[in-house]
Amino acid sequence: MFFITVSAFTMKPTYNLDHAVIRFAGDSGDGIQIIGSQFASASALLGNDIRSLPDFPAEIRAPEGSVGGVSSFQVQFGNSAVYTPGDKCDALVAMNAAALKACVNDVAEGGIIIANTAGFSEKNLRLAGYAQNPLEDKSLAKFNIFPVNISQMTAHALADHKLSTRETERAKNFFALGMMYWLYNRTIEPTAEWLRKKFSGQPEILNANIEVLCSGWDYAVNAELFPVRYQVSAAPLPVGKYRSLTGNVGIALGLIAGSIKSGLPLFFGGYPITPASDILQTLTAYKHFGVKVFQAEDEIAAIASALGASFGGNLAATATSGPGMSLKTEALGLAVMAELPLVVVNVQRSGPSTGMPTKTEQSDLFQALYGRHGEAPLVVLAPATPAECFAIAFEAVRIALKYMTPVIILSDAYLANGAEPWRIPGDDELPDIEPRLTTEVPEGGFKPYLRNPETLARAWAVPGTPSLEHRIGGLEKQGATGGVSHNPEHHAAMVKARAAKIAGIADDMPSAELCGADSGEILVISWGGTFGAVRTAVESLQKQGESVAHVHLRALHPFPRNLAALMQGFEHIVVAELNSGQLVAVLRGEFAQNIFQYNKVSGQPFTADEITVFLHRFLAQKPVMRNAA
Amino acid sequence: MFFITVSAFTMKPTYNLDHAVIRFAGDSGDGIQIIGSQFASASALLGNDIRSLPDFPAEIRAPEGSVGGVSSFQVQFGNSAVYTPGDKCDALVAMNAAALKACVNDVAEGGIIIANTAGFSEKNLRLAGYAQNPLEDKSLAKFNIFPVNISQMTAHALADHKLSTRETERAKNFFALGMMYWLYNRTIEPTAEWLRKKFSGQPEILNANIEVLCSGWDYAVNAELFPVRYQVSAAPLPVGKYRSLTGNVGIALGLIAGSIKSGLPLFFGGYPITPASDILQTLTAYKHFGVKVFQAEDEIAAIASALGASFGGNLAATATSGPGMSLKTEALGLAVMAELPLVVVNVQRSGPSTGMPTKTEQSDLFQALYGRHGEAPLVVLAPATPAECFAIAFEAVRIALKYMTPVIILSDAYLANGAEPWRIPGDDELPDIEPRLTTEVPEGGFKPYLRNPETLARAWAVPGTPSLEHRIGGLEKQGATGGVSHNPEHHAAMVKARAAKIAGIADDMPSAELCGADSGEILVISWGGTFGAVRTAVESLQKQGESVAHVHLRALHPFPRNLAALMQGFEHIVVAELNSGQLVAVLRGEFAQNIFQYNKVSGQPFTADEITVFLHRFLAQKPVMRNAA
Amino acid sequence: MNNLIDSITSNGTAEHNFTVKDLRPAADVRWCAGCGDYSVLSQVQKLLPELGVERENIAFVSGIGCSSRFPYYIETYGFHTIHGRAAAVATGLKVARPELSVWVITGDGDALSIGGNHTIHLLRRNVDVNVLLFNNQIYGLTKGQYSPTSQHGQVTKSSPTGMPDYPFNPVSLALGAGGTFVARTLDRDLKHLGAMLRRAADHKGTSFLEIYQNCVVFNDGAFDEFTDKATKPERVLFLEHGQPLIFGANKDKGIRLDGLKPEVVSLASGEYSAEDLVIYDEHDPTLAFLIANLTYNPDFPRPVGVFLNVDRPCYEDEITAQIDAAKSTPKGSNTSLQALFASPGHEWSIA
Amino acid sequence: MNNLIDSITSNGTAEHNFTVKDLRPAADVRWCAGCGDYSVLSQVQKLLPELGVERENIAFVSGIGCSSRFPYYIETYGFHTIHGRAAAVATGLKVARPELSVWVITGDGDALSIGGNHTIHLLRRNVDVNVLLFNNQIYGLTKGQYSPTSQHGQVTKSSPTGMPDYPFNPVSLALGAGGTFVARTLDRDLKHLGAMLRRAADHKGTSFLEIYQNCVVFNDGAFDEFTDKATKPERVLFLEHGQPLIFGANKDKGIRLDGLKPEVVSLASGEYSAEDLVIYDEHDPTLAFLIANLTYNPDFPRPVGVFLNVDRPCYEDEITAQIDAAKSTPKGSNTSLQALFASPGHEWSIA
Ligand SMILES: Cc1ncc(C[n+]2csc(CCOP(=O)(O)OP(=O)(O)O)c2C)c(N)n1
Ligand SMILES: Cc1ncc(C[n+]2csc(CCOP(=O)(O)OP(=O)(O)O)c2C)c(N)n1
Ligand code: SF4
Ligand code: SF4
Ligand SMILES: [Mg+2]
Ligand SMILES: [Mg+2]
Repeated sequence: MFFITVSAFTMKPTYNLDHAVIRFAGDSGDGIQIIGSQFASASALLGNDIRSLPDFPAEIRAPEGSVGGVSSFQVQFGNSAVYTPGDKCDALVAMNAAALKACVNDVAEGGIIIANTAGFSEKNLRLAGYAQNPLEDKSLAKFNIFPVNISQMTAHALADHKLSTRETERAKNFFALGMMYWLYNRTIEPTAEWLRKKFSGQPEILNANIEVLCSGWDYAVNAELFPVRYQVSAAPLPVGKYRSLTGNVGIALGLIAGSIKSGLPLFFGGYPITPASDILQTLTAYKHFGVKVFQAEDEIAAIASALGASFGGNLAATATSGPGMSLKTEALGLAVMAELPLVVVNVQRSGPSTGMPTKTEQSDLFQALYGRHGEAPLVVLAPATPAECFAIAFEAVRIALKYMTPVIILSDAYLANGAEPWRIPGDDELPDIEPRLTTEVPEGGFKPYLRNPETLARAWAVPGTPSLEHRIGGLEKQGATGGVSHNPEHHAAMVKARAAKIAGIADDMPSAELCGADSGEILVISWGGTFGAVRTAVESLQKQGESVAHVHLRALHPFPRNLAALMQGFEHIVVAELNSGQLVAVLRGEFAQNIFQYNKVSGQPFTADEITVFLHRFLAQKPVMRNAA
Repeated sequence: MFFITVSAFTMKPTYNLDHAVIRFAGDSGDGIQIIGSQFASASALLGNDIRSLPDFPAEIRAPEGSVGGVSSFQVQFGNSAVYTPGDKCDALVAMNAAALKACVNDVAEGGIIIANTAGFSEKNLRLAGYAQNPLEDKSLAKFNIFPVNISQMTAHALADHKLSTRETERAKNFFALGMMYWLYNRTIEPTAEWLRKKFSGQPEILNANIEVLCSGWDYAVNAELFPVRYQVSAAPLPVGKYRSLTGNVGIALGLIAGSIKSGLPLFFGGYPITPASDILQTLTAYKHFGVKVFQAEDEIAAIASALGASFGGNLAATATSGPGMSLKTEALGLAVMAELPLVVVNVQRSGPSTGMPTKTEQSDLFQALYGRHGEAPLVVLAPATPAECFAIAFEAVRIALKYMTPVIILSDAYLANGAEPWRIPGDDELPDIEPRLTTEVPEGGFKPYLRNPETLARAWAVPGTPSLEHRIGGLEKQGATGGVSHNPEHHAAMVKARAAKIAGIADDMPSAELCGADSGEILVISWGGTFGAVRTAVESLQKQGESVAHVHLRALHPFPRNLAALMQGFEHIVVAELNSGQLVAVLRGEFAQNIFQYNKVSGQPFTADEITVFLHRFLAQKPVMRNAA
Repeated sequence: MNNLIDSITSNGTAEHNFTVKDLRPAADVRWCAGCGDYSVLSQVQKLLPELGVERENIAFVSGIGCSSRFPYYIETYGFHTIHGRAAAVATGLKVARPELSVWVITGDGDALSIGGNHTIHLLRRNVDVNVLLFNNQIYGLTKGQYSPTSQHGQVTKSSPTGMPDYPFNPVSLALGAGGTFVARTLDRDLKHLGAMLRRAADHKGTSFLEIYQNCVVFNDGAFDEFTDKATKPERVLFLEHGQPLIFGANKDKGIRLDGLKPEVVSLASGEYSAEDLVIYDEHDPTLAFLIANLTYNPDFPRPVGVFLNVDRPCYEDEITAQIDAAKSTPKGSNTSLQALFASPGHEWSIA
Repeated sequence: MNNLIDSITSNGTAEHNFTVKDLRPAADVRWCAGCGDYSVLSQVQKLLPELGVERENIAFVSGIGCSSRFPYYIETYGFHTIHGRAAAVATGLKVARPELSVWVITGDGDALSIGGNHTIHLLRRNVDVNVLLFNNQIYGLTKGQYSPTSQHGQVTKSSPTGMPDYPFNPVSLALGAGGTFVARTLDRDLKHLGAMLRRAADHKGTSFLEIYQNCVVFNDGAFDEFTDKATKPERVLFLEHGQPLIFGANKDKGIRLDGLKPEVVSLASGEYSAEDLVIYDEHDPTLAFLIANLTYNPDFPRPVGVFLNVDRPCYEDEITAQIDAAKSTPKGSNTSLQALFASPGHEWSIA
């Protein structure tokens, strides 16, 4: 093991910042995601609160150097709570002209742009659609431009290494990372350590990458590139062990934790679809936890197999996105009717139909609540942040097993790919889960639909249990016996029982929490992955003394018991969501006609800024704003 | 041809009735549907307004003589408008004990029960679950019981005919019909004529049936069975040619009429499912109209093939029920995205899941409105009566072709199988339909998503049209060109455009019509197949001087433009529907929180009576009634 | 990770012996009198106690259709699912619980129309379940529309002028999909039916058994030719492994191959003897496909019996093996929550 | 009933000649550089002008996948539908408009995983469309999970410890489903690819053409064995109707049948000559199945070419014929609205 030496001596003034937002951008092949997540890890290790967001090109590979092929990674880090990856970047690294083109509108005025001049060849400019070189005309006047021939500097640094041109070229991302580490006062060591592990068998590559990383740092020092240096100190985060977690991995881990805590093997039936495939793929890496992953022929088979596994007494789950969710509609109805536990994850993307597979949206709420034929109530939950995907998945398992019901989790593309630090919970921070498994042979025979008087859940007798043989299915039932019946009273009673069971779960779920005073001018209600943007906006308004509060819903059906009461304290209620107004329609129907709405349906997440602006405007001219979005 | 002679001489007094409700009931093999529809036809021919309702056993054949195997046919006929097959029967013919058991609760107090004593053997009683013979104990005291050994009388009548015992036994339904014809003063001739046609090649069966029919009549006269005789005179119906129409046949004819009026061949992709199969089956009989029926491998292929045909410029349609509708979810989203004309019929049955396939319900409204992932608006219509299925299907074709949109028709099991007289429209009573087909090659090339500024419909260029080659699909689009785009603004604009197109169709649909004064205490709102029961109840309350009005919605999305205004006139609004409160939830969200609801989810249609009772109670104690059902 | 399921279910203890009587449930059997489904039910009921499997370890999974009501009529575990999905549900059940004896009950519409994809994927994966396909060449439950095994030109409720398409041959389809056990039998030949059920139960892997089943109401007599005493001997070819393909009331006819072309020859004339005939080999997919293709050929008797019987690893065993392998790695020794949450090299602490 | 469609569309007038250039659309082709999809696109573009069909009478229908973007890249009518449903959409289109030349573009996931059922039903019905199945043995668009044609044990994003199930052989599946034209070709053998496309286009009925297609990103080199100059002659068996099954760089090997068992024999030693080999007969389903089953057998070269080519009536023709027959009955002479509404014997008038 050797030591890292970098130029430590620097005369530059260091400014302290509360938060900073940086972004790396380049071609799909430029290793952007790697350096982005390294920067995020390094910041987390320094104790910052962080939120990051990778952005991949749409699903078909665009030609190298084109705007469609740009890959980027943005991270916000701060000395206090950070809720989003940030609206505007304070610093952007653009590895080529296309990356600049794709990201320049997201850079804050006066922000830093480090541009790899080697990526601004005539061909690059043409592919990016630039008539002239933006680094040379005046078009970027409002930014701080730092042109650096990163490719060439990398080649210089590796002159003594025996690497191919291609290998050399591929190392340039670490040069950029080194510069940024200096600029934001991060430490290099964790990344070096990571490289050592990753390339333990390839010492040449390892040495080269470390060399380049250090060269980037040195270059920043020696070339006196930047007039200042920034420092973001540690945030007062809860004590504990942390790791970074994306929404998709969070869901996978939450399901496995549910399996451990319930003692039931996890069965996952899935079919690949963007942006949910990662859940399936992550789970395949946990076979040693007994996780059974079945890659089915389609989404119908995925959920059907999960229902079979659930009938067999496994903890069963499936995950998909919009088009796949639509295909699962019929089988979800069977899950409701059979009253089998099942967790169904919908990682929402832009719809309708194939829509925009890599873009985020919240437009499947209606479907989750109302998509099935017949009266088919079930539980709908939504995580607020990437890391919360873990907790929501675990909660979904708990509810599914306790109440013998399917539970839909509405995640989204933004949560799925976004990462944030997650404090690893201790073993006893997670409750035990007791499934409704029964082995007792009651007098008069087993009645599969006899309900627990408190939870209204039926008992779960699984094949293999002696003397509890019985049949279940999708036909209407007589009541406790589960015998097929077309009797009008039986049907009416069962429809009510199924609805009452789900409605009652509200008593077993946390109350909605208010951020802000419990009365005032505006209550903003949001759900799902928009939490960060809305919370940031509301807190900033609160700091400005505005009478604004925020409730973020994790339970969409049933609603938290205290929601109606919370709403009563406010003059105006505004529901902000990434659709044309779905939650707002439900709330209007359930609680009060007079609720305002703020919507965006563009495939992009909210920025905190646009919500702040909207609320400012709203406060200024409250009336006639309905359907303003 | 021979003449019919029946005993014409009768001394019995004849009472004039405004309306009467009768029902035939017997085993599945007893030919009940045949005599039921004969009675209905005979009544229609006498100028009565009629509504009838067949009721079949659930889908698996129950053992002969069991309650589960009972088949029945009810008809109401009147001298003024009749809206339903009637709540309680004035007369019931029960061919066996099971039929009595199944129907006795539906007989009005003091009503007539004609019981075929041969169907009350010990075995029959046991199968029906009677401990003792109800004809012999006092249990039927509140009815007028007429025990007749119909089987034996039939055998007597046919003593001279050379028929097998089985053939003889099978003729007994006509004996019952003959009795009822006498009792209600119907003419025998139309049925005789029908028999002549049906058995033209089997003179023995023909003669036997006519003999038995006449014997039933004669028996009623000669045995002086009934103390009185009833007469229901003709209703003042609009002048014209009439036929009887069930909902399913109505839909089939409406689609074909749409094909004729638009000049586009009809393509129907279907997959059998109760209670929608009849639509597919009916259409196969109209091949000479160029109707192409494709029995697909499943409901997904059914709708997908229809989309293919629509892309090819045919008038495309598909029909199914709940479980099949759930399967069509994903492809419906494609129809919205591709903006192709398509008529999708959902003949609702009791859900969720397989539910009760032969029973009616209105619980798929939410799904029709909200079932798809993403923002996927489309048009939802619902016929009010069996005959109106024709008009709604035709209207659906008109809208689909004019606006390039899928249209969902929500029929139900009650409408599908129910029949009513339908005044056959003249050729010019139906408007011409002009599809959006284009052949013009515009300058700058064809733009498939360029919208007509008035309707917002895109143009329809079908394969085979020179120089208009283009591609469509489920990915988001740039706007007019239809080029694939992931640009946030394009998506936002297209989501709005699709919604605006559908919302605008309200201007092209009839206003909601009010039955009653335009202000008052209660406005009852209903939709779909409950029309008859609600209208009957409201009119009866109006006659009693109550301040009740009725609006029946045929358009569920978009709502009629004048709906909000209509609602404003009333103190209270009550929505009555056969689900747990779906339309009411939508209306609350859209118009006013404070709307009451009356629901039933038992697989049975509303009776006029229960609605009347509810409204009476509501008028008596208006407050605290919310969610009363 | 302890597995709750293992702790509560039985583990092959001999105590749970049962008889046909134990299989009769409370619910009335509701098929039409004379329906072919009855004889399958009774043969299955007869077979189960002989399998050496506890009653509680048997599960029937069905789709929707007349035949799919089957689970209600047998006192084991049962799941009456949705139309066409039984194979997928059964796959999940078997992967979740490999120790169970899982049976799929399905119809020609259920398995081959709406459920065709799950059926072929089940066969491809070779999940160890037994598929009983009740082929009545009609949609029974929905009252008489044609199915993908109805015959070209057949008049049904949905084909008043004749079924326009050509039927699947379920055996050929199963062979093409990679089925490892593919057989056909007749509802009215109880002995053969019983024997085929037994063979299906004994096969490790997906057993695909097509059962010609008479629907007395909507397609009565569809198989009379193959079940009527008078015609059966001439019209049915029973396949038996290692035996020559002989048929006829007097066992005087046989199937011979001319290259790859099968032909019917008479053994009566003396020109051919049993040695000239095809000796059936149930391990040969080519022969299975060749014979299966005689199915709708009126010049040949209808082949019935085990067409193919070969071995291939079962899907659920592969899954189990991969899990066992993962468990036996060093990583596999720690399956605590903390091990689950660990992200070596990506963790940090805040103190 | 007049048919608006007939009046506005072209009817095979020779005016509408077109060239490859006319087929190039405005949209950029967006497959990865080196993707096998490009060569199929260019061969199809080359073929279409030669078919004698007007450009406006050609329609491409696809599902979802990399390959399914194809319609965007060719200036004809096109419909990029949803995952797995292209076959069903194309069936509707062809039944609605039998005069069109309809092409289905699909992938191994699209056609055989989610779309398996529509694929086999299309084949059964023999709808006259041409199916081009781009088999790259991977899910390309979703970035590298295994598909039903991935190889047992293959490591992919969703099978880090090896694909647990066994693949379909698409050719065998198509044969089992009753396909009338079943063929296989290679993206990198342009001449063969072009010839097979032509054969597919010429066949009346469903043409099923499996194309081995290299995915440079997620499954690079999957077919190198069959496309690399060095190995191709030894590893590929080209099927040609009426020709003996010979392969090898020196054309010194052949396939011979021992009964029904195929074996590779050397022609070099003199023990066997071409006469001893199988003479390929593309009209024989048994032979097709036998040869198809060599597909994953490492001891045999990979068969490529037309496996089967037989005639059976097309579904859309049956539908059209039934309609024409109905139109020529007395009833068919009156298709007015009033004739539609009539219900003879069940009508009455109120005056
Ligand atoms: C999704 C869905 N589509 C259609 C139906 C209606 N349906 C029920 S059973 C059946 C077909 C039955 O035929 P088969 O599978 O051959 O079984 P059989 O009744 O003949 O035993 C159909 C179409 C349904 N229940 N669900
Ligand atoms: C209903 C649905 N499920 C899943 C997907 C995601 N998806 C898109 S393409 C694809 C598979 C692509 O593989 P293949 O058909 O082999 O095409 P290729 O990309 O390899 O050409 C999947 C799973 C989807 N779009 N829709
Ligand atoms: S309809 Fe046919 S298949 Fe169904 S129960 Fe009756 S006889 Fe059997
Ligand atoms: S991912 Fe593979 S199949 Fe898709 S375009 Fe790239 S090389 Fe072709
Ligand atoms: Mg059947
Ligand atoms: Mg592929």
